[in-house]
Amino acid sequence: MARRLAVDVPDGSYVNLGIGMPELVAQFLPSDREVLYHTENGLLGMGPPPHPDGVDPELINAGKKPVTAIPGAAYFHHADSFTMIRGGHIDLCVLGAMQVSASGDLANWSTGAEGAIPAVGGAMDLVQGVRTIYVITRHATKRGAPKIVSYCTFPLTGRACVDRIYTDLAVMDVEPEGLVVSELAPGVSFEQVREATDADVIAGEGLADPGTGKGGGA
Amino acid sequence: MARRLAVDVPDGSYVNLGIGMPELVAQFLPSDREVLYHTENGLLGMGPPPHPDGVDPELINAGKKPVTAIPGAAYFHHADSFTMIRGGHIDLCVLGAMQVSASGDLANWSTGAEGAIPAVGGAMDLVQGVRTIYVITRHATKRGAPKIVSYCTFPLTGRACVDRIYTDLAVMDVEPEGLVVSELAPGVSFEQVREATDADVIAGEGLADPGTGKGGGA
Amino acid sequence: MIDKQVESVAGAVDDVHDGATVLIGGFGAAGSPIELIHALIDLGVKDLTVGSNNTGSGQVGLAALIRNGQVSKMICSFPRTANSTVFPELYRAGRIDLELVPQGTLAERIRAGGAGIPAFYTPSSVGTVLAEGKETRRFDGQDYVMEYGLRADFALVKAKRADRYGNLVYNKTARNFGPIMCTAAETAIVQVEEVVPAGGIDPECVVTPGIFVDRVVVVRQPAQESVLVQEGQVYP
Amino acid sequence: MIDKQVESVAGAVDDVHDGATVLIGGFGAAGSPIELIHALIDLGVKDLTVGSNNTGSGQVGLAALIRNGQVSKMICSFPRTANSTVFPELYRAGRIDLELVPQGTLAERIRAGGAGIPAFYTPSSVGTVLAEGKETRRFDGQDYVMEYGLRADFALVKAKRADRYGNLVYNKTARNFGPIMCTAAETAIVQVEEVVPAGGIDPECVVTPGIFVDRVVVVRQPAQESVLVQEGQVYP
Repeated sequence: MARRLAVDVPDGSYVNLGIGMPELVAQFLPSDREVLYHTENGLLGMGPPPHPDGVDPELINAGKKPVTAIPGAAYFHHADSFTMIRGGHIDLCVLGAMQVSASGDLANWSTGAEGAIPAVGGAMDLVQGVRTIYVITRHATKRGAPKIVSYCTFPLTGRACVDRIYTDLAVMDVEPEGLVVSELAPGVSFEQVREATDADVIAGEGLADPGTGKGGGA
Repeated sequence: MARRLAVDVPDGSYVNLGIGMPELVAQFLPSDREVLYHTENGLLGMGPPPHPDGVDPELINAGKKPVTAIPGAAYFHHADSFTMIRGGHIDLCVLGAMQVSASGDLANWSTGAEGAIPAVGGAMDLVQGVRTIYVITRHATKRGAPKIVSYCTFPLTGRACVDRIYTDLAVMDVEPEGLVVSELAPGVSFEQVREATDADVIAGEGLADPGTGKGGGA
Repeated sequence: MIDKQVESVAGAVDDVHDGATVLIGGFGAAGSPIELIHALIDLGVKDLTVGSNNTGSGQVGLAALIRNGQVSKMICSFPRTANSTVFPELYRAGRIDLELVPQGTLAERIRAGGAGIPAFYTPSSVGTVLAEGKETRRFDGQDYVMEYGLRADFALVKAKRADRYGNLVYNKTARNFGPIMCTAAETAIVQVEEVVPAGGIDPECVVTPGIFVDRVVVVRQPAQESVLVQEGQVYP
Repeated sequence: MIDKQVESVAGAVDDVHDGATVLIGGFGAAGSPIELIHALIDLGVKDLTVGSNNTGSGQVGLAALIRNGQVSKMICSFPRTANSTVFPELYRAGRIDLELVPQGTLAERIRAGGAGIPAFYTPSSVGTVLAEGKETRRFDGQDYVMEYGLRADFALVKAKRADRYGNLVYNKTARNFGPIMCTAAETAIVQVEEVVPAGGIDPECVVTPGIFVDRVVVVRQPAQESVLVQEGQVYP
């Protein structure tokens, strides 16, 4: 999934990768592209993880993991960092999801369960401020419950904020007419996606034509 | 006036001096005090004017005149500079006046006359944000009109913002009960101040007793 | 490879269009991007709304742009300075509009515009004519005026040094409005004295991170407005 | 002579009082002012309202302050992290309050508090449970939530270097909330690794101008929270 998504990261863009699976995208970026990574704790120009000998506990990413800074990086405080986010300066944000709805609502911060410790971090700022939001998630939970749904039942992170969803089964665009499946994973049929999704899905134009290199069914 | 006011600038304070007569205060600061001067165009730790050979047109004060920066100075942008002002971080601001009222209203930016070019600069931010506002002004205009008045007729810079007024005749505190004359200029009587002021004035406690070194009449 | 440097000042501003809103850096003569403004004069675009602290002085830079009839409205805090005659004449003649804003409110509006804040409350101007017609509101017993974030199509800014990512440092009090104006414009255009390799600016000392900058053009020895005015220069 | 340096961490915090609101810098373990927090534990003040992005980890620093029962309310964006068990336990037991705020809103509220802005509008959290009970308003067809500026009695911040005026520079991503928290506190208390003579910090590179700082205390080799937690340290 991360590999597939990485292909769609535009050259020269400013990108924020959420904690967890989204972080994997960086390692799959095609080598002919230059992308600047923003981490909301205060660094633009984040590089790969450091060699174990070179860890600085004061150089970390939003997931609190040690990182590096590329030549040409900049450090800044939190108000400036969220000026970048809220002000629409970041081109692309990749986030994980607990649920995504057909209209692009995202739930990724809380199950709303009794006794859970709610923790939101920067997710609500990112979904409102960043121009393009990609979600990367398995199509279903470990227990088999659909994560792509008609309506989110978990507390929302933001309404109508997701532009595209990358799962282990398909790539789907959130369009005014609904969820459009633009691409299927190798060996996956549109029917499988339809069954695994708790919302109506629409077959995208490219799907019927394996010759485009974008489609291809079972 | 500037010399008299300089005595009242607290040691260790952060001070913003308005354009014109207020700027003169710096040269009279008692030599045993250290004060940090803020200029709203983006410098804290402003020093005296430069030697003519050392003028940098990009190092100026709010009056657009060349200045210097002391060791330990800091440059910053306008939003940060007005964070200092609006956020209440500056201890003292000294401003000129066209009119000051008995309740501490200040008019110092526009006559409101037809055809005049209104220009306010940072005055409205300073009077609202700085903790203590001293006004330094002649007691009357060149034409003899009182500048200390019951009500300002010129457009206001701010309401009830002035704490103390230093004129060529007296020092006056703006108190809840009215304008209290706390000090007279050498050779000036309380009666003279009363006549030159277009508002009720109250004799301060120290005035009657020349022995305090603060009073002294004609 | 990301490289925001463009070849010429003319090329840097060539998509500024009639009717555009343009933020122009500088406080008095310090930080005024003279060469970029002169490129706007050469371009001849009209009906501009310009946000800048002052209105220029003499017959160069912003004052020349105004005199040339290219500006229909100024948003500023102090539209007169020594040697500033161009704006007052046009204003009295009713040929240019003025939105007068307290300096700190102007700065905060620009900062808010860049930060995605549509509106905020400030104590500045409460009880004055500049608050007339504006919404006021009381918090904790004190009155505040609501002001709107300010965004623009373009910003013209002068900095000292850049790298190819557009990271910027400034010179002394020429910094003034530059950093916030870069954040509030769809397209931020910056003239610098030099471009250094990536890593040539200490990441701890970057004042404007490159994400806020779209184009960088080198003007190795920029004119100082104050010097041009002293010399009596006229542009074009 | 202005000199903001104080002798000891104990002396730096000795006027923090029961019921005080305290902003504490740091994001995760980076920038957490461990020694100042431990001085608060030694001081034993109670009923604190603490604003900080997280709730600490392990049994040191902020987590230890909470475990010690000194904090009655947390204002934060992410009250759980790896190795964070103290806050969740007290929260589930109903022994500590939580005001959960999106991270960018927390930053902007602190920045507004320091800048004399009582309230502002933000798109963050619109349409979510975190906007419930909050005033919303539409600008240009989009909904926004009104949020209030946040001020505190004290800020505890970790920086790298100071001068006697309190000018500060930070280390990498340990900068995070420090600069804005210094602006929003009545008394900003900062621990640094060293104090250099006035002029020892380039005025172009000052991150926090000294006007926002009240006290500076030297902790030459500050503990790193992440290291203490790895080692299983417990305070006191």
